[in-house]
Amino acid sequence: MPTLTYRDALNQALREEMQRDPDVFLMGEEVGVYQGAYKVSRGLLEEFGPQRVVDTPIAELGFAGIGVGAAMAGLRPVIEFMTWNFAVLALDQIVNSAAKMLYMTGGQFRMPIVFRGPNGAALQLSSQHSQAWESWLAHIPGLKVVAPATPADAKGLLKSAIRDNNPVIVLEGEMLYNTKGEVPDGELVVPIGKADLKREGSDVTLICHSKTVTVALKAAETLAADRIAAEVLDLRSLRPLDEAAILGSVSKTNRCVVVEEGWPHAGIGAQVVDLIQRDAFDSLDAPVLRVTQADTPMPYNKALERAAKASPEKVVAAARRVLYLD
Amino acid sequence: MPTLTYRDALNQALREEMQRDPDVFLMGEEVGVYQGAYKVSRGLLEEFGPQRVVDTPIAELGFAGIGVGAAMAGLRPVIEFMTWNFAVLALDQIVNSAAKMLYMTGGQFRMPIVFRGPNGAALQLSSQHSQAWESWLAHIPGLKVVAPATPADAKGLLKSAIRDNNPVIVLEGEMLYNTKGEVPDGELVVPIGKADLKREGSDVTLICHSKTVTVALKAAETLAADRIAAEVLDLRSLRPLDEAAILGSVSKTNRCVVVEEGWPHAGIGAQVVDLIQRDAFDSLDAPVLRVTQADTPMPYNKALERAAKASPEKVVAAARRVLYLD
Amino acid sequence: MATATQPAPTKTQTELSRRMLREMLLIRRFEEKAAEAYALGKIGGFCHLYIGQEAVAVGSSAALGPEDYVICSYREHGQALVRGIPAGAVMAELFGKATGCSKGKGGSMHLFDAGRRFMGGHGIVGGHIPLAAGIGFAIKYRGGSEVCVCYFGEAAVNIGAFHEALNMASVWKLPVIYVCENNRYGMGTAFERVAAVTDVVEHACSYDLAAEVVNGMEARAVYDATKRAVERARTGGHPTLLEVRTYRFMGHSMSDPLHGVYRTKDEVEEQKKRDPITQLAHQMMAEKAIDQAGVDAIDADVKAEVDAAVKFADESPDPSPEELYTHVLAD
Amino acid sequence: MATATQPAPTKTQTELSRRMLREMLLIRRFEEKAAEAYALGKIGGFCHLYIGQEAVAVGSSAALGPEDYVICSYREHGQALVRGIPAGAVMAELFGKATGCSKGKGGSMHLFDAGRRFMGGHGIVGGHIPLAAGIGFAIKYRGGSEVCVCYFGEAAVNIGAFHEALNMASVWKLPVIYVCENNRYGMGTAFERVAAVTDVVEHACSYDLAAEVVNGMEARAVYDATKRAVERARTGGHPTLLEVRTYRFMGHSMSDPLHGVYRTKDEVEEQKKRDPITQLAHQMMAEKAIDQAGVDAIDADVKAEVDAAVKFADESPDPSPEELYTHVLAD
Ligand SMILES: Cc1ncc(C[n+]2csc(CCOP(=O)(O)OP(=O)(O)O)c2C)c(N)n1
Ligand SMILES: Cc1ncc(C[n+]2csc(CCOP(=O)(O)OP(=O)(O)O)c2C)c(N)n1
Ligand SMILES: [Mg+2]
Ligand SMILES: [Mg+2]
Repeated sequence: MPTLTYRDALNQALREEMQRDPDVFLMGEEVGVYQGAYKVSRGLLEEFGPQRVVDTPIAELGFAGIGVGAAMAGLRPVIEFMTWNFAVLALDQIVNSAAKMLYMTGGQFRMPIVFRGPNGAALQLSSQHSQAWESWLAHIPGLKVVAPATPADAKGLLKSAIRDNNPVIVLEGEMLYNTKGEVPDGELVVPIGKADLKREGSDVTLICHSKTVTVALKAAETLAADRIAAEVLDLRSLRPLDEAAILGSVSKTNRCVVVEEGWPHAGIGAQVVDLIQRDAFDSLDAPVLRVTQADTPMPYNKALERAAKASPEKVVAAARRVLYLD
Repeated sequence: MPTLTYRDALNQALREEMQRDPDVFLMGEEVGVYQGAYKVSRGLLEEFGPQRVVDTPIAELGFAGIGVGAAMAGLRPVIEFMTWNFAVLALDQIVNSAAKMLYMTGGQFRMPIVFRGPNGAALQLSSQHSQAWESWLAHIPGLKVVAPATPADAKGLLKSAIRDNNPVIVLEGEMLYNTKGEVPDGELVVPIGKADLKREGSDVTLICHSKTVTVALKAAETLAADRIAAEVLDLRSLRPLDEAAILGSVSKTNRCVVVEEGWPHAGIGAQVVDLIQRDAFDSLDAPVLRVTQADTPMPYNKALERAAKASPEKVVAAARRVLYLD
Repeated sequence: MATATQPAPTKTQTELSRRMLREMLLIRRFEEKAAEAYALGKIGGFCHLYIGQEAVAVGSSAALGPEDYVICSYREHGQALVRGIPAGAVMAELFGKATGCSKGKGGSMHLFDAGRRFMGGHGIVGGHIPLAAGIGFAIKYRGGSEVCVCYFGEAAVNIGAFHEALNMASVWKLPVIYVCENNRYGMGTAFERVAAVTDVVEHACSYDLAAEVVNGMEARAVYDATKRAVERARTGGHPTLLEVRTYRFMGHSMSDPLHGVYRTKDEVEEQKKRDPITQLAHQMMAEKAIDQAGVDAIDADVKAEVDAAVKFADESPDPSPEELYTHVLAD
Repeated sequence: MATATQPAPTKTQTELSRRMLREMLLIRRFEEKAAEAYALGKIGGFCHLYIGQEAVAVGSSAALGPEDYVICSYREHGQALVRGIPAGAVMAELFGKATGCSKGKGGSMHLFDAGRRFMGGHGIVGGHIPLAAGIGFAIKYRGGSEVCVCYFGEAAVNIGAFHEALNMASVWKLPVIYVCENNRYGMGTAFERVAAVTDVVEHACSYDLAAEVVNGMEARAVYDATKRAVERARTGGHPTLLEVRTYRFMGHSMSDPLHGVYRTKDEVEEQKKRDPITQLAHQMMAEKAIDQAGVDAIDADVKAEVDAAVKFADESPDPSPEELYTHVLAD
C-alpha cells in the first residue's frame, strides 16, 4: 500500500472528487496561487483553473456565506478556512444558514457543503491561534463533524464529506499534515459516523480523535509495559458519535478515559461521558475520567504550552486511576 | 419585600450601577431612544444621557469590539445584544479579545465587561431566533457565565457581573422579562458561582437554570403528588459551576436529572453529568439523565415548537426513570 | 413624476402597469389580512409587514424572468407573492401549516420556494447578502444567464457581511443586483443616527459597482432601474447596487409601535400621501389606462384571492408531530 | 522627494530626522537579530518581521505623545520598539521569557505594555480595528485629548470588522487615526486580486473620514501626514484614514517565502531601492545634517542595543510552571 502524508491524502481526495464531479469547487484564502497556506491544495489551481480553485479576500463570514449560496443553487462547495480559529467569524453562516437550511425550508434546500481546515493548537501559536472547536461544532443539529487522525481517514472522510448532501465539518490538524501513513489505492470512502478500533485491549478503553489518537496510542504502549491492556478507540466522527462502538468497548473493559484536545468545560468528551454513564452504567467499575487541554487560553511559552496540552503521561495517570492503581 | 418583573430588576441593576460608577455605560442596538428592544433599558437614556446609553448600528462584531477596547482603556462597558442569536456574529471579539486579554497580556489588561441579552427560544421565532448558547460560552476559559432565573437573581447577578473585573456573560430570557418575583430592597449582590436550592427533597435532584427552573419546579410538584420528593437546584452560574452544591445534593438523593434549554450534544448538562459521575460515582444509584431541547433546529409551528422544548412532563418521566419507577 | 406629459403609453406599458397595480394591491390586501390574523393569534412570532414598500418588490420583480433568483431578508411577504408563490401557501406558512411554502417549519421570516427560485426569507440582518453572491457565483460557474436579486434594508449596510459580499461580487463580476430598500429606519433607529454617510449608494464607489438611487414609491421607476441592472448583469455579469428610497407605513414588526419616540405621526401621515398604489393608479388614470371602476375591480379580485388564501390556511392541517424530526439531515 | 531643494532644515527638524533614523535602524537591526534567533529555534510560532516598513511606525509615532494609545496587528515589533518598550523586553517576549513585555505568554503577535499605552499585538485580521474605536470611545468619554493610532494591513480592509468600526468611529467622532500599511500583499495574495478597488483611501468616502495617501517609504511624509491627523483628532475628534503605501522586504512570516509565485525577485529588488532607511540617510546627508560616519555611529549604537537585548532575552528565565494557570481570571 502506498504511503502518503496526511496533507497529500487530503490533496488526493480533493483532486479525485473534483475530477469526479464538476460541481465540486474549492474556495478559501491562499488556496490557489499560493497553493494553500499549508499546501493542501497544491497543484489544484493548475489542474482545475481559477473558477474551481478560488482565492478569496480575508472575509471568512462572506465566503462561507457565498459557499452556502452556491450550495443552495446546486453546487458542492468545499470551503477552506486557513485555520478554524478564523472560522469563528463565519459561525453565523455555518450555524444559521448552512445547518438550518434544510430544516427551515421544509426540506427544499439541501446543503452539500464542506467546511474544512486545521483545528486546534500547532506549536507556539499562542492564545488566539490555538483553539479546538470540536464541542462547539458538534453541538449543532444539521451539521456532521469529522476529525480524521490518519492519512487514510483524512482521504476517506473528506471524500465522504464532499459526497454528503449535508454540511460536513472536517477538522484537520496542522501538526498532522506532515504525518505519514498507508493509504489504500483507488476509491477510498470512509463512512461518517463510524469509529475505528486502533488497538484492542481488555483493561481500559482510551477514547480519542484527531491528534489525541497518537497520544492515546503512546499511553497504551506505556501501560502495556505494566501489563495493562488498553483498548484505543478513535472516534473519527464527533457528530454523529459511533455510540455502539463506544458502548461496546466500555462494556468490555468496564473502564474508560476520554482524551480530547479542547478545553474541559462542556467539551466533546463530556458528551461521550454522558453517553457512557447513561447507557453503560452497570458495566462501569470506575468513573470515566477525561484528559483535556488545561482550562486556560494557550500560552506562547514552549514549556507552558507543552504543559497545557493533553499528553501520554496524563493519559497513563488517568488510566491508572480508573484502574485504582494509584 | 417589593415585587418586580425580571425586566425591571435588570433595569434597577443597570441604573444603580451606573449611578454608583461613572465608568459604567450601556451600549447596544435600540438601548437608548427606543428604550430597549425589550425595554430593559427604559428611562436610562433620559437619566444618563447619550454618552452613557449608546445606540449602535447593527454591527454586533464591531460594537462588541468597541466594548473590549473601552474596557482596555479602563471603562466598564455593558454590551447589550438584542438577542444572543445575533451575538454569534460577535463571538470572535468575546472569545479572542475579551476572554484572552488578561492572559495573553501577562496580566496587564483586565477586562471588566458585561455581555448581556436574551438567550434561547421565545415563542415561534423559528430556527434562527431560538438558540441557547450556554454550552458554547461556558466552554471558554477567561469568561464567567451566569443565567438568572428570578428577578432577584437577575438584579443581583447583573450587579455582580458589572462589578466583576472579568468578562461576564449574562444570559437572560425573553420569556422571563415579564415574570414577577420579590426583590429585596437596597443593595443586592448575588455572588457569581453559587447555585440556589429552590426546593428541598430527598429522592431525586433536578438540576436546572434560567427558564428551566420553572419547568423543574412544576415537575417537582407533579412528582410530589406521587410522594416523590424532588430537590430542585438552580445552577445560576454555568461557569464556574457550583460543584459543591451539585455534589452535595446528589450525594444526598443519589439520583439526578439535568434539565437545560439547549441542544443535547455537548450541552452544558453534559458537563454537569461528567462532574457528577466523576466525583459522586459511588453515591449514584442510577445513571444521570438529561432533558434538553430536541436535537433539531427550532421549528416555527406552535405545536412542534412546544414538542421540541424541555417540559415538566419530560422531566417527570426522566425522574421516574432514574427512580426505576417506569 | 412626469409620465402624464409623456407620449401615451404603449399597450405593453399599460399591461405592465396593470400587472404592477394588481400585484401591489395583492400585497397590500394580503398584509392587511395577515395583520388581522396576527391579532387573532393565528400567526405567531415576528411578522414584518411590507405595507408602503410594495412598489419595490413589484417594480423590480417585473424586470425579472421566472428563471431568475430572488433572496430576501425577513421582510419578504411581498417578494414571495410577486415571485408567484400562491397567496394560500404564503398565508399557510404564516399560520404554521403543513401546506405552507416551508411546510410550516419556517414561518413569516423563512418563506422559501425552490421551484420558483425564491431563496428565502432570512432572519439575521445581512446574513443573506453573501448568499446572494454565492447564488451569483453558481450562475456564473454554470455559464448561465440568470441573475440574482437580493433585497435588504438600509440598516444592513452597517454590518460587515454587506461589505465582504459586495467586494467579492465585484471582484468576481457576479450577476447580482443588490436592492437596498432604504425605508429610513431599522426598527426604532433612524439611519442618520447610525450611519456616517446616509446615501447608501456611496458604498458602490468602494466596490466599483454600478449604482442608482431610485424612487421606491414609483413602481415604474423601480422597474426601469432594475431593467437596466438586469441588462448589465446578464451581459458581462456586472453587479449593481440600487438604493431604493421607500417608507414603511407600519411598525417594524407586529409587536412594534407604528410611530412614537423614533418617528412622528405627522411624518408617517405625510409619507402615506406618497402611497405607491394610489400613485400608480392616478398615473394610469391620467393616461386613461384605467378608471376608478377598473381599479375597484382589481381590488375586489385580489381581496377574493386573499380571502381564499386565509380560508386555505385556516383549513390546512398542522404538520404531523414527526415533522419535528424530519429535514434535520438529508439522505 | 525634493527636500534637498528646500530651505535648510531647522535644528528641531534635524533632531527629528536623527531620531527617526535611529529608530528605523533600531527596528531593522532588531528584526535581523530576530530572524537569526528564529533560525536558531529560540523564537517559535509565527514571527512577522517589519523590515521595509520601518518608516511607517517611526514617522507616525514621532507625531504622537507618550499619553497617546497605539494598537496593532501581529506585525507590531516596530511599533512596540518606537513606543518605547525596551528592546530587551520585546526580544524576551519573542523568546517566551518571563521578562518579556507580556511575560512570555503572548509571543511575537501579542506584545503589550499597559504603562506605555501599547495596546497590542492582535492576531485575528481586523480584530483590533474595533478595539481602537473603543479606546477612542473611552478617551472621548473621559473628555481626554489623547488619540489612538491603529495600524493594520491592506488585506484587513476586506473584512467586515473594518467597516463596522470605521462607521462607528465616524458617527461618534472618535479621536482615532487608522493607519493602513498598504504593502500590497496579504500573505501570498496581491491586493488587486481580492479588492474591487485598490485605493484603500476610497473607503474614507463611505464613512466621511478625513483621509490621505502617504508615501510609506518616507519617514518624514508619514510624520507630516500623521501630525495633521493628530491635530484633527485632538481638536474635535475627527477620525482619519491614512493609506500608507509601503512594502514588505521579507516573507509574510518567518516560514513563508520572500518571493515566488506571488511576487517576483525583481519586484522585491526594485522595491529595496526605496529602502526607507537609506532614503532618510541620504536626505540628511544632502542637508549636511549627518555624514556617513554619523550614520555608522548610530548603527553601531543600535547594534549594541540589540545585542544587549538578545543577551538579556537569552539569560532571562522561562515563566514558572504555575504561570500556566495565572491570569485566566482577575480578582
Ligand atoms: C445581526 C442582527 N442583529 C439584530 C437583529 C434584530 N433586527 C431585526 S430587523 C432589525 C432592523 C433592520 O432594519 P433594516 O435593515 O433597515 O430593514 P427593515 O426592517 O427596515 O426592512 C434588527 C435590528 C437581527 N435580526 N440580526
Ligand atoms: C480573520 C483572519 N483570517 C486569516 C488570518 C491569517 N492571516 C494572518 S496575516 C494574513 C494576511 C494579512 O495581510 P495584511 O492585512 O495585508 O497585513 P500584512 O501581513 O501585509 O502586514 C492572513 C490571511 C488571520 N490571522 N485572521
Ligand atoms: Mg429599514
Ligand atoms: Mg499587506
